[in-house]
Amino acid sequence: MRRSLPLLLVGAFGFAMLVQYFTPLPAGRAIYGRVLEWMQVIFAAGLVLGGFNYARTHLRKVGRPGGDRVYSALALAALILMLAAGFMGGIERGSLFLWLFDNVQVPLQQTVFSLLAFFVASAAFRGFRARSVEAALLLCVALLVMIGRIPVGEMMGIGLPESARWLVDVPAVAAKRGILIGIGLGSVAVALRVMLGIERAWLGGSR
Amino acid sequence: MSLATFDRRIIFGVIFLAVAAPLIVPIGLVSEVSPGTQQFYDLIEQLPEGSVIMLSFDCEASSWPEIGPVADALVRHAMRRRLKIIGTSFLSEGTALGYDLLTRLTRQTGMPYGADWIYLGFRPQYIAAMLGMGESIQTEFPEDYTGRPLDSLPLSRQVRTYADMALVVSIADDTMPQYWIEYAGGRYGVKIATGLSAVMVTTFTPYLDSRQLAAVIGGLKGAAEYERRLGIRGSGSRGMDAQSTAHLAIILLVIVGNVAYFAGRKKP
Amino acid sequence: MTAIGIWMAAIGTLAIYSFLYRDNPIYRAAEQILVGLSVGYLLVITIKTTLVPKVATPILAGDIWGIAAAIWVLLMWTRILPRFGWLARLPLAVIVGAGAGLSIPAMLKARVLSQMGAMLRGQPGFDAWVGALGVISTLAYFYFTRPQKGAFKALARLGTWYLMIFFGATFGYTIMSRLSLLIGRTDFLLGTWLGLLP
Amino acid sequence: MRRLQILVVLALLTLAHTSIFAQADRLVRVALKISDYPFDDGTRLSVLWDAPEDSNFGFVLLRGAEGDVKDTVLVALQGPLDYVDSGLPPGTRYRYEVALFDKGGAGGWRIPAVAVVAPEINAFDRARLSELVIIVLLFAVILYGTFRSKEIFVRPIAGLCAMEEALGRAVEMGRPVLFSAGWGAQLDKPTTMAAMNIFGWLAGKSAEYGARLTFPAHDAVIMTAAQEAAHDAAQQAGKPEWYRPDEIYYVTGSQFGYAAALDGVMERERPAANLWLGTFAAEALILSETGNHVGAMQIAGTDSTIQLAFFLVTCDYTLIGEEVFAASGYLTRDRLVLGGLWAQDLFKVVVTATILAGLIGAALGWHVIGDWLAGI
Repeated sequence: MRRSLPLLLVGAFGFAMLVQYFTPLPAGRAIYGRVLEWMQVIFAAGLVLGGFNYARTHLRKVGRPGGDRVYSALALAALILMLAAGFMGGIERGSLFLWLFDNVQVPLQQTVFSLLAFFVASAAFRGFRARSVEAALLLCVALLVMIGRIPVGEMMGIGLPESARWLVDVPAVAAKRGILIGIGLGSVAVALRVMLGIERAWLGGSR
Repeated sequence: MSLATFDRRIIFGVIFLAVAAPLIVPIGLVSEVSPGTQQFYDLIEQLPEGSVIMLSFDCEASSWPEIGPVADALVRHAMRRRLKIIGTSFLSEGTALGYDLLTRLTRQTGMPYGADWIYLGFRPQYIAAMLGMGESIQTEFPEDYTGRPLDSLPLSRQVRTYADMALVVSIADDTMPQYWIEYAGGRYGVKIATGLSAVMVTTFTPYLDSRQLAAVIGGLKGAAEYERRLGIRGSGSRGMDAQSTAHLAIILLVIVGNVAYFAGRKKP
Repeated sequence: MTAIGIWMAAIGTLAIYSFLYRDNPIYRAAEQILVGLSVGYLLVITIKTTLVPKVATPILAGDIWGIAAAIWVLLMWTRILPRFGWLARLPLAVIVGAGAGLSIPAMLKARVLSQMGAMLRGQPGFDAWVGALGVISTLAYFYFTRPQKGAFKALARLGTWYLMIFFGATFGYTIMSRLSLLIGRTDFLLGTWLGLLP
Repeated sequence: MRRLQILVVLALLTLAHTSIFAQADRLVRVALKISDYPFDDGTRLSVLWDAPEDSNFGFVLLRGAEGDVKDTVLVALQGPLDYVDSGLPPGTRYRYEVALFDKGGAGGWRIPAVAVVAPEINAFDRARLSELVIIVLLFAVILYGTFRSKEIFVRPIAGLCAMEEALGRAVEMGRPVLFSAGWGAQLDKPTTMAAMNIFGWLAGKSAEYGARLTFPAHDAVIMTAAQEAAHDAAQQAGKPEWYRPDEIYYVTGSQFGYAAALDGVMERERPAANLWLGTFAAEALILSETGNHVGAMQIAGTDSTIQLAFFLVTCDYTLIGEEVFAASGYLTRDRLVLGGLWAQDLFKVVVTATILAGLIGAALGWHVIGDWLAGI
């Protein structure tokens, strides 16, 4: 029951969605529309569940002694502040919700990712090594693309942007296409095994 | 001073200077318009006045400094061409960013909400939502971002499915355009274009070549090129000096690092 | 309000950048606040723009399908109850199953057939042959159930070179992206906050 | 000015609507037949038209919704024609008419409503026939691959062979091997699962060689799974005393916090080798750069394109994308994974053959394969 019913549902919904792709009958379309609707709702419910778990984890940590409780308290405070702003105020332009988003969440998020620019720089000096023919090729292409995509490269007038563009448009596309075709075929295989209930990792635990 | 004892905080300082210096003292480098950006420009230019385009803000806040300027330039172009805009988003943070951008720019030109543009808001399960809009936008989004019933907005009465749209543009920093191609494009045949962060450019070039994407514009450089084509100077153009010096700095660091590495290896 | 916002953003930015010196409590605090805000933001947007119009509004309007949707939501939330947690697998099965069924024709068309079709458009020129060789040699590299020997090994090796060009190009573009983000933040700190920029 | 006196006589015959245009001394017999286009989504009607080619007249096919006076000109008719009228809303009834013009382009004699038909929705859409056939064939091969009993050969993967070398190096130097499955995902992601399979094998080998293997995890579930795998592997290797649960521990769920913590581990312990296998995001660069800095041998494997680019220039060996799964199948001999590999390899051969045939054909002016693919 606990395993067979979910597996039955997976198969039923999987094949229903596959079959409706090939049939234009109104009944198929109606089922299709309803299932899409449910996927939305279930996914949203899952996100809410994730938020609940997040809050629960930090609540527990706050209750426990140790240095980390301060951070958990901060995380909870931020969460509650945002929830209150969103549900008690509004989400329109000019609301506290968007103000917090624009002036705290967005800049922090952007700054975290801009840290990577610094790490790229230090890795460029200490880590990026042409230790084999392949790695050397990779680095040369990377440097060519970097100089070909800035105004300085365009001003040099020795065809750097054009060469970089050709590398991206022809050989790089070919390799990516090979990867895509491989992954595409692999995904079909995985999807079929999921629908047949052979692949059960999503149920939790092993096969 | 050997590489093994080298403090990386010195490199951090170098790269910060390489970015900050040309911002304080601009060099005024100008971008050439690459064929890809021109293709995107032509695509928008060819749409008849009054056509409806969908702008989907499929990005996180973290990459907004890079693709915000792309979105900004595209919206300005669309407004100049008097296109109607339907905004939506499949990543939560993109929702507020897109809403903010559209309200700000449409206020400047007095483009009325409801008649000339609407904002649908966020859907978490993007595949279902993309497919759902191919059947009926009104069913997929019964209410707009601020909770108004969609049927009360004139533009939504005019647009029922993708068939009523000239183009979908996904502003993305990750693989979301792939789902647009696979689901909205593959099944409903809507024309799709994308404004990408530079990271994703190589991922999507095959789709441009196979015409599953109508046009691609990439990163801050793409924004600078688009701004130049539009004849404006925005944050894309302003960033090009710093982008150039920073690239040169990185290239130099890679070369020096490798020379030191190989020189060090030859010695016993 | 705008000035306060700029100051808050600036302080947050510097707190995150303090990580560059070393991992420290200020950075950790800023990071936790960021995650807390992000989760709150996601919850508000999800509930207000999806769950309310798709579940609550239909129920209030007396739509029977609203109740069906609500049942799925409640089943999903049984996850928090130890004894009935397994019930959450039912809605999960809907997503996983329907997702698999929908993905098969979509992936086949977009990733395989259209990509193959793109290589066979019109009269093949130089680029088309270079491209085809790349696709075939890349596929050969990812061919596992045959020993890599002789000509096949050479083909697979050629595949790695194509892959390196692709990864190299991606590498270049990625560095470009990261630097653009740093430009954005520096522009904020020096310009919007300190007003040093022209 | 018209030289010809024209008399239009219309005759309706049973199903096919045959019209006779009589012109002075001769009669022109034409037929128009409208029917539902079979096996479609109800947006098409099939129009069959028959008329002699040497007619002195031009004909034009017109369409209008039933009860509507407005007409759409569809196509100019010359001789027999097999036409598919598409893009119609299902279930709407349409009348089709033919208008007759003389050679000078003047005139316009209309045959009144010759056919009223509505397009029907059918159970199968033949536009998708090719896709259906391909999917059925794919399914058959995948299932055959999964359930066939023959042993499946998998070629050795360079990065995997290097892992034994890494363990040997660790024993020699008396330093640990550091493993990480990345910060990027939970246990349910296939890449993470494959990485855990490889970790289990590594634990067995480490127990055998007596090497120290340490794994700081970003997630409690992954940590538990890794502990179980290491415990089982030590038992199987006959060295249960090798397993120490405190070598596999939880660090933090924060991305950069995790990277910083691992940086600390590397600076302190100076591992002989670092193994970065699993789902990585931006932390990959920070980790592999520090690993490089402390002089560790590094082996990486992931399916993220961006992180692969960084791993390839900072690590000694890198498993690229599908290689991670193949390595896991190679080690665990899992029938599902191996059967999948076998089926996918067969597809790759078919894809290669199709591309080659299509290209050579196209070079010779034979575009059948390209046109077929473009039409899907």
